[in-house]
Amino acid sequence: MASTTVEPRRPEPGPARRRGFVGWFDPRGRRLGGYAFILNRLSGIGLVVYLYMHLVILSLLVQGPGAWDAFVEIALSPPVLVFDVVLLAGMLFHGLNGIRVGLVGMGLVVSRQRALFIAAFVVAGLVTLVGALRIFGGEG
Amino acid sequence: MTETAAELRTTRFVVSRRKEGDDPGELRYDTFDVAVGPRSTILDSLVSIRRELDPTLTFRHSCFHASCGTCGMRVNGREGLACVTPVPEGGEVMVEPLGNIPVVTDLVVDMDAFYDEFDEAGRPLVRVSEMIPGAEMAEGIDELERYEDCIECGICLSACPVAGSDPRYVGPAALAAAWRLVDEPRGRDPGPVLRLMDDEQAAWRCHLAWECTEACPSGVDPAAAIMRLRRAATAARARRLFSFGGTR
Amino acid sequence: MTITRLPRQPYHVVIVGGGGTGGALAHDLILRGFRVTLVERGELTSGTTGRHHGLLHSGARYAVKDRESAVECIEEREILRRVCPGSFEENDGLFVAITDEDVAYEPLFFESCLASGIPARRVSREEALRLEPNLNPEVKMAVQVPDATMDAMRMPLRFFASAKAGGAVIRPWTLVTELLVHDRLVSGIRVRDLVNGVDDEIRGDLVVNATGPWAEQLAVMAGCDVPIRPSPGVLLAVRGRVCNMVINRLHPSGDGDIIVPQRGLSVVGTSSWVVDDPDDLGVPEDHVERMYSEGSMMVPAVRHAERRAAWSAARPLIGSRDADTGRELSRTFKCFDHRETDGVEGFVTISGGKGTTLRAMAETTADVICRKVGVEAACQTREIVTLPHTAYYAA
Amino acid sequence: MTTDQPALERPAAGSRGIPAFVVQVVTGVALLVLLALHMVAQHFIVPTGLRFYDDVIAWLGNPVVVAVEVAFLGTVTYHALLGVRAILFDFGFSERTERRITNVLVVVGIVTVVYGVALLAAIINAAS
Repeated sequence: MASTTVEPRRPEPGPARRRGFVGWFDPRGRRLGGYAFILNRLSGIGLVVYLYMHLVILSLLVQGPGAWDAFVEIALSPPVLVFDVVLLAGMLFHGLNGIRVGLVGMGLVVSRQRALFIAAFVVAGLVTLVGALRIFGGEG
Repeated sequence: MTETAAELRTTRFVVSRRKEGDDPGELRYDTFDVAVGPRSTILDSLVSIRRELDPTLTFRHSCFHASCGTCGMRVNGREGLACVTPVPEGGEVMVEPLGNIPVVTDLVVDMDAFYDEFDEAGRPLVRVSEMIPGAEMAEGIDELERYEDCIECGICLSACPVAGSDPRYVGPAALAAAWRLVDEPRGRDPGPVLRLMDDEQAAWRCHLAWECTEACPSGVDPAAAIMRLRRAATAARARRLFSFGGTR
Repeated sequence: MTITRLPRQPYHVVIVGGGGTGGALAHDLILRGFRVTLVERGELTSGTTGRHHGLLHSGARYAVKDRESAVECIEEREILRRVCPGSFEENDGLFVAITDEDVAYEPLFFESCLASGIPARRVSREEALRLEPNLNPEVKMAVQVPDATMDAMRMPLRFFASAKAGGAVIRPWTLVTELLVHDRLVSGIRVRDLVNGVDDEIRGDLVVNATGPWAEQLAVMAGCDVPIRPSPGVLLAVRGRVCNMVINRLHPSGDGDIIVPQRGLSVVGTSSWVVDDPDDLGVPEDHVERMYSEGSMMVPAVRHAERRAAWSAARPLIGSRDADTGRELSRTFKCFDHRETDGVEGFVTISGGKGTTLRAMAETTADVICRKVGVEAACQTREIVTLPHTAYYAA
Repeated sequence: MTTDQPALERPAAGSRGIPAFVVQVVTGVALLVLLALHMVAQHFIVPTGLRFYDDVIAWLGNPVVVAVEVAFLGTVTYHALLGVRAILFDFGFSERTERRITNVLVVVGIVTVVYGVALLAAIINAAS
């Protein structure tokens, strides 16, 4: 009894559902580690931008006292001070979370990763608060 | 679910569909209204959709109790095993296939590539079972055994933001399997696997989002495994560096 | 033992049903030189096979009342350990006597085990509590038997992996809509491919009905009848590994008399009732409550353990129509050649049996098929080591 | 950038260079020290916190400070661009694209440091 040959057929799978880089920053459904990742990446990008802003501003020094002191005048205005606070927060978090990522990322204190993130977040927050008070409240 | 009629509530399910030949660019969803009981799981609802509303709805399942790993999917954007994920209260329920894994049909994903990476680790299926406090071993038993926690469901790969943007990344499951082999070789040589995973596309790609560990339904903690794998890899490099001749 | 492949035989066997039996049969037939196509409407092992509590049966539970099943189990257990190495937790099992009736039942149980070739060892109360500290302190004594734990999906998948590597065509997501029957000869199946929605026919020299509790639904399509009663049982998985050995209650089989450890879970089973449609099982809460109460008789920690899942699985039991609770039906398996039972050629049904006897069921069926088509081919699945389950996914 | 070899195609036994992450940790640790020096020194040692041009110039007169600033610039640039590279490498580009990214970032890094040092020198000279 001859029978039709059945060629082995594998269904052609469709593409994977990938969120792409947008998924890095999507806070929905994130848990602690996920927030750490988002904040670390955002603050990192922010600090790179600041690095070059900082270099550009420092270039004013070459043009002598006039340009620099004029800039400092602007730098003390409230909007720029707000920027400073944000910058402080970003730097503190990135640095402290960096310690977590550095340690845990090399396989040390791995079981403490949650606590380290919380500590980084809290300390960064507090110090930023203190910084903000000093920047806005007390002497310059 | 045998529930009295009073306890049933109608819930709207929005289920992702895909058949061979569909336009990959355009996602397709079907809506189903399903009677849901207090103890209904997503899998129960999908089974009743297939039985009563649409027999062509395809989804993977086998054990019904989070032990086989076939029914991983995204429910309202969050990874989980359908068999132990209760139907969320209130509002629509969006059911989609796992992310970062090719979709074959509807909620079924193609696990071949996942297993290619997984097999590189060659992790044994059975491990030493941690003793129940005070327990002794029965006569004739020289080692208490139990299955590895990882049920190969792919949920960690779906939850990983790095895998979400880069298909080359080996993924948390394979790395956790490699760590298990390094941690408990059971007669196999972990050296080659450690070198294999000591790579920019493997152990060193992780950015510690820890989403894989949070999503894992089986308590494997792949993120911690990746970190310990890195430490082992670094130690192995150091040994190779400082050993005589250095090329051992 | 190398595979001795016979010269390619022209016969093409179409297997309906992707459970353990279907997989083992595909593996056996490929080794005997047949061409095999297996179709499954869902994922492999998504029927009864996957919902199994995972006991690799020593047969002890059936030693007293179903000697045939008991002997089958202990033989198969040894073969499976050889052909599926590394797939089992081999921690043995304990039949624990809690009440005086249990103790009274023990001598008959112990003798029946030995008579069935099942190695059994009496264990004192003190030793039982040293082996499994979570046991009910009221335990009077226990009997150690070679029960083991298997993974209900991965172990059968090894057979699929080997069959596929041997050239079998495995087609999940393929629904059988009709059997091709022409004047009492079954020549193939009509299917709908759920991946592309295409209907097509798969012709074969012989169609095997390996659909477990759905056997009757398929047999009807060929005008045949099989006395298969779907007998569901409720199973409860709780969080926490309360024991390492399989814990059974030392009494005539009843409800909630087994606790099987699985990874970080403990599975308590089972109950039994009879239904007509294996797709409409339901999970009666009173049965779940019985799992908690009976389970905690053996291990009190079960009482307050967190419920991970409760589900039901339909056992395909062979027997007469009027069995109401399904327990007294025989647990062995049967292979029906429908030429003899219904005068329909080219159609064979294999059903009944248990998770542990998938290989033996396949061997019996393959023998029937060889006789039907006049092929001389010995079974090799007692020796050939199967591929790891992950090989099934190898591209 | 230390791992100048392209990410070796797996399964070649691992890339042989020091993993970029380890370099990031090393530079990160160095930054913690240098950043502290950079910040604390300026804002706490100098009473008015480098508000005025003359303070800045006086401050840069001290060779130790200049050395620290240059070291800081080099380290922070390295760390920053290695971070950018890690982010870009998460896009799953082809190996060829990634090699190009690495080369571009190396150039950007060098230009940044050179510009910084030149700027520093120019400021000091302009003031003297």
